[in-house]
Amino acid sequence: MSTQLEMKKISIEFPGVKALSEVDFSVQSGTAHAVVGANGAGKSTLMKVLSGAHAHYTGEIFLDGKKQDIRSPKAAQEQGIQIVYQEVDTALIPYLTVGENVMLNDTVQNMGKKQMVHWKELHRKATYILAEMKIGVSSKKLVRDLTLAEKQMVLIARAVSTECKFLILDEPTAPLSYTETTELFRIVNELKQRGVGIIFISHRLPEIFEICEEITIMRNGKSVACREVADITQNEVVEGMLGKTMDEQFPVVNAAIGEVVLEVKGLSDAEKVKNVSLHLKAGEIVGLAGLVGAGKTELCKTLFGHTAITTGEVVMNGRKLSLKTPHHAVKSGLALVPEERRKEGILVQESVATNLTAASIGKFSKIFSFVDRKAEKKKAKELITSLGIKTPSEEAKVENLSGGNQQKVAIGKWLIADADVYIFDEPTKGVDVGAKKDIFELIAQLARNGKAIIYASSELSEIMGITNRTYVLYGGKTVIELETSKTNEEELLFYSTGGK
Amino acid sequence: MSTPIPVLTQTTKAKKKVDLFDFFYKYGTILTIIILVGIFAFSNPSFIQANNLINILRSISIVTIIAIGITISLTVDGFDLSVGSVASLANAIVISMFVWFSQDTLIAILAAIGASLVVGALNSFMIVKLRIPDMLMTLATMFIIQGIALTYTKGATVSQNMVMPDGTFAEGLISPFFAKIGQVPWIILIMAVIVIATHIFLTYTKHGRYMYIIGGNKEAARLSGISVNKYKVLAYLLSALFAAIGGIVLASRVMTSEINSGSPYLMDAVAAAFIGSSVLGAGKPNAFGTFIGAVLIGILQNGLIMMSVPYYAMDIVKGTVLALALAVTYNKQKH
Amino acid sequence: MSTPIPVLTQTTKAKKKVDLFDFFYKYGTILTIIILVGIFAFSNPSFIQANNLINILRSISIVTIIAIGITISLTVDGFDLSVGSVASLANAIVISMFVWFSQDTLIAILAAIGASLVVGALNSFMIVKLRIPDMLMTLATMFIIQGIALTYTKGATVSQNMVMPDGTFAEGLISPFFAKIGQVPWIILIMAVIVIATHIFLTYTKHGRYMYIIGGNKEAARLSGISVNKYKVLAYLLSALFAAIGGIVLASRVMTSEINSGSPYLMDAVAAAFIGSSVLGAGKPNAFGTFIGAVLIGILQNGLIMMSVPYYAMDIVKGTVLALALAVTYNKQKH
Amino acid sequence: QSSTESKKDEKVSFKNVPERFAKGEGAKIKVIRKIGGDDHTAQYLAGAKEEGEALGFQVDTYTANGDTAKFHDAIAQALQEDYDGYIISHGDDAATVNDVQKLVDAGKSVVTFDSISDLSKIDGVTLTSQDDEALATLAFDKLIEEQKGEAAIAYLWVDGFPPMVRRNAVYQEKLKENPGIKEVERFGVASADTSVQTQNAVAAMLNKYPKGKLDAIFATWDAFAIGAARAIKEAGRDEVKIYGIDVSNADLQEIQAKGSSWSYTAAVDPKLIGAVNMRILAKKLAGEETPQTYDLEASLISQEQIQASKEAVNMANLSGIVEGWGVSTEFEEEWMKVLKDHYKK
Ligand SMILES: Nc1ncnc2c1ncn2[C@@H]1O[C@H](COP(=O)(O)OP(=O)(O)OP(=O)(O)O)[C@@H](O)[C@H]1O
Ligand SMILES: Nc1ncnc2c1ncn2[C@@H]1O[C@H](COP(=O)(O)OP(=O)(O)OP(=O)(O)O)[C@@H](O)[C@H]1O
Ligand SMILES: [Mg+2]
Ligand SMILES: [Mg+2]
Repeated sequence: MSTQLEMKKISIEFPGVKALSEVDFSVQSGTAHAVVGANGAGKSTLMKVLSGAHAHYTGEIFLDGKKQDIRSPKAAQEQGIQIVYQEVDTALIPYLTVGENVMLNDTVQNMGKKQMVHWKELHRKATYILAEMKIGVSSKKLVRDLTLAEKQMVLIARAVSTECKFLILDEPTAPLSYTETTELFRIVNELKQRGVGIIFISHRLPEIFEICEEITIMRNGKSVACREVADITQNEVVEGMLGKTMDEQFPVVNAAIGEVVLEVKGLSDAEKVKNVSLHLKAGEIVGLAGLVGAGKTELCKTLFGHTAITTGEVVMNGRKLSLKTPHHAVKSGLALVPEERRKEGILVQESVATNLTAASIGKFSKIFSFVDRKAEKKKAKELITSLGIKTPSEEAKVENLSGGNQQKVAIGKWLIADADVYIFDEPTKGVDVGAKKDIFELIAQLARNGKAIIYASSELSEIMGITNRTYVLYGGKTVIELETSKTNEEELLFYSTGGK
Repeated sequence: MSTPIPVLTQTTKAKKKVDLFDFFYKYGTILTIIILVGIFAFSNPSFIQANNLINILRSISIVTIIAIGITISLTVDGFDLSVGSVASLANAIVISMFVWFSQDTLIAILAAIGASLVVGALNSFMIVKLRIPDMLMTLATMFIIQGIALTYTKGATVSQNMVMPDGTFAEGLISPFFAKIGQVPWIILIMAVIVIATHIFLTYTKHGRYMYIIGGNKEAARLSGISVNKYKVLAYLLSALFAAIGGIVLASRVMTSEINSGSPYLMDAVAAAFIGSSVLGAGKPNAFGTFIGAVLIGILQNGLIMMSVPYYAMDIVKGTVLALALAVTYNKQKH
Repeated sequence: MSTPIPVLTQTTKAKKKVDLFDFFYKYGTILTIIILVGIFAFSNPSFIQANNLINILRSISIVTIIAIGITISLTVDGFDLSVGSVASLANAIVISMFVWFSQDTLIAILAAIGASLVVGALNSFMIVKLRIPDMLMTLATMFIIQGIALTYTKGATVSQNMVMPDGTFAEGLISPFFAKIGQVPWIILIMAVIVIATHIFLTYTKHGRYMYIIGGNKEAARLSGISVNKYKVLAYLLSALFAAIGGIVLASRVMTSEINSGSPYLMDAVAAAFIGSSVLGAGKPNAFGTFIGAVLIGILQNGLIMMSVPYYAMDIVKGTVLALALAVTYNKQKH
Repeated sequence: QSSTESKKDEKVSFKNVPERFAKGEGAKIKVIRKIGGDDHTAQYLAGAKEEGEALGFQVDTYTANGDTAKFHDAIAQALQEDYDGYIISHGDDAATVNDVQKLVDAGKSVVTFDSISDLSKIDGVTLTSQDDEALATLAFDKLIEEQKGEAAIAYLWVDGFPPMVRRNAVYQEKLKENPGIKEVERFGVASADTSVQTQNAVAAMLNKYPKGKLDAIFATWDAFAIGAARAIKEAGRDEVKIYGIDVSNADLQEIQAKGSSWSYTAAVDPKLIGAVNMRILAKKLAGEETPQTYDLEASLISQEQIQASKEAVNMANLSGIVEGWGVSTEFEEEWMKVLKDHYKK
């Protein structure tokens, strides 16, 4: 018994943007259907329409040929359509427990006339679901104490906790690394077996070829192609997304390697980072590889003065740095593009221009700290063009940009700041292949200008593609240092998973 | 692929430190209360006599009832500043029903509650439908209701045998049954019932949980199919209801209706609800915590009077203890 | 990246609708002011005489100055509830410096400002270092400072020739120069300078920009290398400073120090700052908006007296106009 | 401070001192006042405390700052604490009767000031009050006299407080008797910044009524009067005269200032009220006869008298200017003087 979900001629607009125009889309139960497209192509918007989050669209939605009027999340859920949103924080209640968050939809929809919450039962069920999906998080823990990856898993657990016929996963793998991704795919395959239709959005094209049967390619709010995955190549997908062909993703860096700029000696923090030593030369891109939870983010933040150093020291150009706060770090010439952009990287309520100059407003200030707004605006416009940030204007609020474009803004603000050492923590998360290429090119350009770069990522292919050298982190320690040209993904994975 | 996702593995040392912070965060307020009781009892043993404890409970009952209303508005991430004036209004209505219109207890109480629910409905309509921020809207309502209460009583105190504008005397009497409400043990029982009922409502019923979900993340609540607006309305109605009950109990206690009688309760009630948010590490507004917050304030008030602290220095001590309780509670996780 | 950005393709109709909402959002408060002025002037032409306009400006000046302080605390996502009591304290200190200690104007003013800055430092220390939530901390400080001000004056009004506790007279005189501060035009000029300076500071300097960034996302601000703590401290110091100036101007206006003289300004100042957040669609606290908010309140207050509205009904009108202004401002983008 | 030893030594000199105090034993007194935050309160409490301490009593004071329930809480609590006597001020609501009944039932002595008249039903309690009728009459009669029975006046008054209600009754009566006096405007709020609010309000009024349209202001409370006086000064309209009730240091300063339009104010010395209340309570403790009610006499203070003074006038030296002000030997028994001498350091 296979069910078909169809969306016909879906259009929607927001003030200033026509996000979708006459998009057709369909998916079969028991299969996985990929939706790809550049940042801002309208993937998330289309899925929000399907899940009832936007009521003001035009077009029709059919389930098995029967027209459904889906204008509210409730209506969608009644039809068995569940979604895991791209921005996990928008869907979680931080001060409640994991159990409550997992069972949220179940509580809302399946309580019926029952008035009282049965706490034991709730946690028992949640624990069961978590265990079944092999997610090692206690049901009693508060969600605000979870890592991003754990939060993502909680949301997936929530989606499958109720009767679910179609499950939309909007970039679920972005915060996940190898192991969790594999784990997620196991769950996806299991759900497919059970007859659930999966709609899968991702910027990591290989994943799509791994688990999806069909693919819809979107561009500029339109659906440009719908094909069997078996009949299409990665290059064709990229061409469809960008409307042009794309050659090699990683640039040839070709930077002159100079003196040692940064030296980290026996660095530890109170919790995660243990006795890390590394060094960094001008013009060099050094990778930090490791699985989720290996301590990459913690290490980056410790280097940036966000987390207190307990032992060890950081020496830059022969001078020992005092890294009491990020402010000191920035003064010393460090820059960090943090991992959780929404929480740490951008100011959602502010304009693109304000965001771009946030870290370097001093550069635009004249006598008495007055800000030269003309210069600021000009620089912002320059960056918007050079980074290809898709925004109506430099005055638009960052809140309304698509995820990938928000990430570009978060990176953009450091380009003005002109630091000596750049730390990138998963900078390509949620970024489309085209933009990814732009980001890599940016990083390469920084290296060519003699900057030293730390590149933390759990995407081993990126580590392989962009870095000169790599340290592998495991359990908060650097387990090995590798020349990128003399290693391969297998070796990186071997050390990342604790091999010796 | 059956290994669970690696989770945080902290060293035992860090854990202990965290636990100590955790302990203070959870028990800071309660600890403060215990220390205060100790100090006061030491300096004057009559402080912990049953009679005085009853005094304290009686003195906090109205604040607690009103603070419970604020707590409920806080659970949906709202904030009802109008509770003080609603209490004034309820006080004026209930007394005037007896004194001016010679109504019986039931009608007097129902009239007061009815009027307050209208205020709650107005608040929630403006907040939900016109999307006016909660604090702003209830600030406006606070002025309006204060004015209405004043206009209703023409700015005069309403009491038995009062002189009416036409020179005659008000003839109605306040029923002796009504007078009981404001007396021990009833006043304390009413408070206890409200605290316990609200605690159960918020913690164990789905409605209470929905409210917390809305308060934690409105967007997530909406996307889960919870009718956010319905529960916001409910929250403001309940908040107005409890403010009304507070006003009625006050009316019974003082047997008159003075102008703006409810407004002094706003500050204390807000403080109780805020302090309460951290009690037992809840991290969110909750009925039991609010009660504890009110107890802290009540003990301070009583103990300071008992220690004959000059009235003008009382605020210093009250503020300092509040600050200490906060410092103990929040001084954690400094990295 | 050569694909063109999707351009604006809206139907004109939708555009008009949006624009109308936008218009109200931006100009709602100002529109309300214009309508009010129209109504008042129509009912009594003397309302728009220069004299009365000066009256209005004079009457809002203290509220505005204090509200500017609150506005600054709001920009860093803080909230300073202690401004009222700081104003009381500054009032008490400045008058007592003259009356009790026969100091000159400069020393009197510096003493008041110095003491207020200590309060600001205390607030920011507790908030920044001990991580106590702003509202809670300043609530506690509010009580403490109120108590300190009361204790300092022993709960009495400080005035020239007052009787001292030892039975002697206070001999100091308030300098005639100081008395000027609270008189037209100086009182209005001081307000204007403060509003304009703060507006420039917040809008055009990098420090102001940093404060808004901190208010927008503290974590992102920190990771952008902004010293969040430094700016929070600055904000609370400025907020205390303006509260002190408000208290000093008040002192000069009334030439005495009454008990808790500053506390009534809290509510109106909060209202002004909140209303101000939406003026001209700023969407965030700003000095110019705060001034407009204070003007709205001042016009209401003055116009209602002119129309001989009974004082007890004044709050109704005040609240209703506030609600209307809010409704016009926020009733937008309902989809 | 005299130690217990020396007190015992002096016991002989305590001739004619009532037995209750003859052993050198003082008393614990609690003064509880409902309203607060104004100078009247400060002066009243200071008066009671000073007098009590002079008599060798321990005096604790409390004000509920207008919060009725807190006021009752404080009385209930004070009962637990074993004071010998209580002074209750401004207990103007019905529940005060119950409270005081409980105090009396527990065998305590109670004196009240400006409280609900039903208290007179309780035996042994003395009700004192300032004579509000007299205050209003003194001030308003002066207004009628000076304005020659023809005036457009603004009335500054607020409802809701018993003294205000009593003052208003006199005003309404007089208004009826004098048809030439026209009330053209009224205003009044009771808040923490009454004087400033009044100042702003009167400023608006003066604008509404240009020269010749407003002759005088009758202010039933000094907080109104001082606000009005400042507004008039700011507007330079000193032809508008103010007739007020109550007085404080700040008021005297205002009245004495050159060009002030505050012509008269009727008042009772609040400090004296506190002292007299304390004396009555002492008499009760001593087991002496006390009256059921007592009204403190009102005086009329004129600007002329005050401006005539060469030195700055305040509450302490006012007695040298206004006859009968601030001094009263009412209820001051010989034995009290003995006690005062004894406890004087
Ligand atoms: N609520 C909104 N208000 C205004 N514009 C919006 C809103 N939501 C989406 N948009 C706009 O619609 C377009 C499509 O955004 P959408 O989030 O669907 O992109 P996406 O394909 O999911 O991109 P990404 O890969 O970066 O997540 C973008 O230009 C975005 O700015
Ligand atoms: N804000 C936080 N709250 C609680 N625990 C945290 C927080 N940040 C990090 N951790 C803990 O520290 C561990 C290391 O996290 P970190 O983010 O440094 O790993 P990572 O290697 O960067 O992985 P990722 O790929 O997720 O970035 C995590 O497993 C998590 O348990
Ligand atoms: Mg998206
Ligand atoms: Mg990370």
